[in-house]
Amino acid sequence: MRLGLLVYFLRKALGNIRTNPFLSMVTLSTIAISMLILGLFSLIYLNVQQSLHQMGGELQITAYLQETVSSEQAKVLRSKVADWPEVEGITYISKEQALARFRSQLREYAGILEGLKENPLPASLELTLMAQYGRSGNIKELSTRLGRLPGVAEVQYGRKWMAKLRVFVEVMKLVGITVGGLLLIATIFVISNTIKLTFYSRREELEIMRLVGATDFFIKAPFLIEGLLHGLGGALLAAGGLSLLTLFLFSHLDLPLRLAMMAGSLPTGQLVAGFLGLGLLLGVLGSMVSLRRFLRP
Amino acid sequence: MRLGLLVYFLRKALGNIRTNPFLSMVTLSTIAISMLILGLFSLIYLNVQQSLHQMGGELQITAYLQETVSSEQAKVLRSKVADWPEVEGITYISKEQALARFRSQLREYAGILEGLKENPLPASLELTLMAQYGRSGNIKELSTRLGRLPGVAEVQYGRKWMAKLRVFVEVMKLVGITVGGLLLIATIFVISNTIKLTFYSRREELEIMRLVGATDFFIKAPFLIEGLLHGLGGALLAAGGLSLLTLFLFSHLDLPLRLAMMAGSLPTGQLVAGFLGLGLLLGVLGSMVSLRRFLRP
Amino acid sequence: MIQLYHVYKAYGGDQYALHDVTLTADKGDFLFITGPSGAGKTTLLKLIFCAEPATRGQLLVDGVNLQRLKRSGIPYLRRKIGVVFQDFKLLGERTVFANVGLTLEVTGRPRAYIEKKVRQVLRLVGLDAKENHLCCRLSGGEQQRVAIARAVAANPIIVLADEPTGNLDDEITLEILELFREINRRGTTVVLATHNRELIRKVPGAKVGMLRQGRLVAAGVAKQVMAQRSALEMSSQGVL
Amino acid sequence: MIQLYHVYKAYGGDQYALHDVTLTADKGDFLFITGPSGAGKTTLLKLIFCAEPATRGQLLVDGVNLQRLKRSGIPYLRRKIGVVFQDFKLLGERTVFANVGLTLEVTGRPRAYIEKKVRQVLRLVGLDAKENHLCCRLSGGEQQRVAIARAVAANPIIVLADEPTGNLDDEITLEILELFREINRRGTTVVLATHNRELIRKVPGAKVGMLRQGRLVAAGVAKQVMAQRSALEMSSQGVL
Ligand SMILES: Nc1ncnc2c1ncn2[C@@H]1O[C@H](COP(=O)(O)OP(=O)(O)OP(=O)(O)O)[C@@H](O)[C@H]1O
Ligand SMILES: Nc1ncnc2c1ncn2[C@@H]1O[C@H](COP(=O)(O)OP(=O)(O)OP(=O)(O)O)[C@@H](O)[C@H]1O
Ligand SMILES: [Mg+2]
Ligand SMILES: [Mg+2]
Repeated sequence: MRLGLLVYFLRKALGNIRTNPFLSMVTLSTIAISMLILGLFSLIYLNVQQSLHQMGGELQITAYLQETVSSEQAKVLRSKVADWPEVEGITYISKEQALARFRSQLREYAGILEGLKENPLPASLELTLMAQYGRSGNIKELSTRLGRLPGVAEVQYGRKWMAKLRVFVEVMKLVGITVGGLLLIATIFVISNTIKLTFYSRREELEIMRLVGATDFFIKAPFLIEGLLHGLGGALLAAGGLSLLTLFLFSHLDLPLRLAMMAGSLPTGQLVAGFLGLGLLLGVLGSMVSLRRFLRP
Repeated sequence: MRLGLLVYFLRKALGNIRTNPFLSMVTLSTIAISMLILGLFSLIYLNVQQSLHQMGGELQITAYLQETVSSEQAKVLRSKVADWPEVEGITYISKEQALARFRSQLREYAGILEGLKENPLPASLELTLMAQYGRSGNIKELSTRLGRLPGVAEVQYGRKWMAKLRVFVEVMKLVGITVGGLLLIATIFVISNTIKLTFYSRREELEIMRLVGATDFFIKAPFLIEGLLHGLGGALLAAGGLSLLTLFLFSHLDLPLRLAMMAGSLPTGQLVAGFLGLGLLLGVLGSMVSLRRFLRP
Repeated sequence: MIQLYHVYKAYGGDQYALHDVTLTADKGDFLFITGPSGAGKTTLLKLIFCAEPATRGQLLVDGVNLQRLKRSGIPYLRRKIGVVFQDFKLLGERTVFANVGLTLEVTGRPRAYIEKKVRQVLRLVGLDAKENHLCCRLSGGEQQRVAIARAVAANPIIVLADEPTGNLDDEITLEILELFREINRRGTTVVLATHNRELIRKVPGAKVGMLRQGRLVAAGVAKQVMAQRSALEMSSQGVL
Repeated sequence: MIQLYHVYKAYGGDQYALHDVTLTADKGDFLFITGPSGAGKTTLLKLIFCAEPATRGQLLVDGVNLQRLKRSGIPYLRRKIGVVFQDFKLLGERTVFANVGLTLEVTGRPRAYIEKKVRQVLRLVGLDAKENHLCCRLSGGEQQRVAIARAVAANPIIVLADEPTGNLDDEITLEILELFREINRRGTTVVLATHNRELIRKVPGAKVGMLRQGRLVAAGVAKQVMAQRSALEMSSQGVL
């Protein structure tokens, strides 16, 4: 396409926007608000997933070692298990460390320790799993494998609340993907509906263009550029709104919530770029599809 | 308003819908999809809140009793504390019960118990709180109050993960309310935009009506009824879609997830009625506001 | 019935579409408004049925002072006036019947009456066979006749017709003129804006107001004005 | 240039808007299409510039067989044809300049050329002063002239004008007719659909096709057809 033609189409598109400020405003704001909701949801979803991941990451498998295993042998075992693909982290807890932890963590049972002459707690290896292996089937299989290793006395996993949390994480994931997917579809649908309506109210103009001998390409091009501008503008507005909104929410949170959110992701340059891309796509594709409807013979 | 006139307006409205099936379809589907998203979100929010509530309900305060407190005295204490408004449930755990629980729950530390001659664990009262008193400020205050009671040796609450969960619940609440509120605003905005566009493309018709001597009321009434029908239809579609969707999701869930969801609420007659009401309101109010714009002199 | 006193109309700018127009049409009058393209004929009609407010001057229609008429009163004034718009202003996606019936519906006439009346006026304009056609599918002349039928359907006391025969052949034009004369004879005031001199010649007893660039350059009985005008043209041609 | 062989056109139903029409206009011809309202004049023009497909028969325009023309070829055919639509089909929210320039823009003419050419044709129709007005704010006659200007701006080899003077006074009508005759003299084929017999009488050498209920009831040179027609009318009046 010649540059002159491009400039011509761009000028036409701007002309269209100026001629129909109402239609432009509606399209722009619909795209903006739809994308704002979508963006807000994604951001929240990412944050929640991240916090859940952190909590879920604590789902540990503990392999208690036999009394006979020396700390050197334990370390060999550790490096062996660390190579398993499911394993995210692995820590060796010696008998002494176990006792110290018991003392600090289970203070209400501290009385128990008073009558002891020797340390009854075993050494252990504590494994955290990669998130994608966190399903209960995998964990069972893994713990069986762990139990078969020489030197491992017993394998433990999944306390009651952790299992519940796991279910909850699953539900959240499902919820997130369902709502997110539907939201995306709804956004595309609403935007395309809006664009269709704006073309509907301009169908006479489209018809007249055709009657005076304009090719379909010539008619479409300015409208596609218009759609592109609307999409870009809407995405920019949404990105701006999203940033403001998160900043506002952020500054109104209690400290712990704020820290929890810090762990997640705030809107970044990358996210904004992706947003603009999506807006652009929505604007152009929406216009393309809608135009076809009104350029049919 | 005379009944004849109402029938006339209704027939006009149906005529409008038949004349402009495209516009009706767009309005109807936009209302339906917007409300579907809104409904789905509300449903999920309710469910998640309920599950969180159940998990959060486990946030306990444990008051360890002095060795000198007899079980009768403990029971007096229990019934006293049970009357406090913040307290949802209260359980007396005797020394023996505590030991048994330790054995079963903390099996990895079972070795500790081997060398004991007498039970070092204290008796305790375990309190669960009403959800609305679950904020950390209240808990602190409550535990101070508990600690001052005669016979109470020590008060413990909020293990690490519980605190985290609590933060998470707060975040979820905030997220839910934010997203939900924005979703509602967006829905209203999108629906009103759509209705505005349909009137925009019919502005000539509105103008002609005025030119032949129709009063504003006479012009508006059929359009309002049309909006009402669209709103009602959209809400019905959304309610139907929502029911199908939840049924579908439900039948594709793992058992634990299904149970988790069972705990929450599925769409009920009440919810559907509320939905229809909201749809009706959106349709009529949206039309009313949009019409005003195009009936200005 | 219609009185204009020193009426001015400017659309935004400082150019007047109507400039100091004083004109009267009494009950039962047949008034032609004529003049070249852009003279202000349509503007004059628009003022009469409150589609535009006058910039200055006094307008009285059926005793109502339009400058003082409230917005809520406009529909009731318009029901007394049947208008044939120059661009027809039909609802293209509605049937001929629905379009013609519109003026009757807005006044709340019963359905049976509407059906009878609509069929009757459609017969008058020769479109009884097209009752159920969509207006956008009619020929130009057919649309114009629908517009005429709509204007007269509600038995208005004033009919304003803006170039109502521009798309009609001579034969139908005469029939339509006869239609206007007939309702005029029954007491309706008819104001007809046209370029067609033939039309004016056919109603020698009518009043004529001739506009040129917004000013009333001639007014009086048709016969006289047309004669005067011919003389004027001849003299102006002689000058050029 | 334009050839129709046994052309039929039905809009959906079984009634023909055109019924077995055979008609030719050679390069440089001036062809009037006349006939009463609803006779099929507009339909005939619509077939020529591919706004509607013929139901049956052969159409050739500038050597192109329209029955075989692909959708993608239609715009290029239309660029050779300037059309004055009966209902103008202007972009109301655009300026006069933008409307007239449209036909030049779609063929990719440079901006400077467009400006020059648009001003020139606007001068021809007497609207040079209204260049920057929005079309919806023009009077009926002014709009019609914009439509005429748009049709001739791109120097088409065929001009189709559908009742192009229905909203114009006698003086401007003559000027417009002169405009069409001028471009006709330069070799453009002009097809003019009209009710106005005066117009036809003014171009005695033109061809005339007379339609009635979709059938071509008379065709030939204007002078002869009009004479024949008068005779016909007299005899039919005598019969009635
Ligand atoms: N809405 C408007 N805004 C601005 N100017 C207008 C508007 N309507 C009409 N005009 C201008 O006012 C003048 C008179 O217009 P009007 O429509 O009254 O003419 P007319 O006598 O009806 O002409 P015609 O015979 O061509 O219909 C014209 O110059 C026109 O351009
Ligand atoms: N799109 C359409 N759908 C159905 N019928 C149509 C359509 N367009 C025209 N007709 C019918 O075809 C017949 C011829 O219409 P056409 O517009 O060709 O007439 P015309 O000669 O141009 O008349 P006029 O002088 O009134 O403009 C008319 O009876 C009309 O009702
Ligand atoms: Mg006019
Ligand atoms: Mg026609």
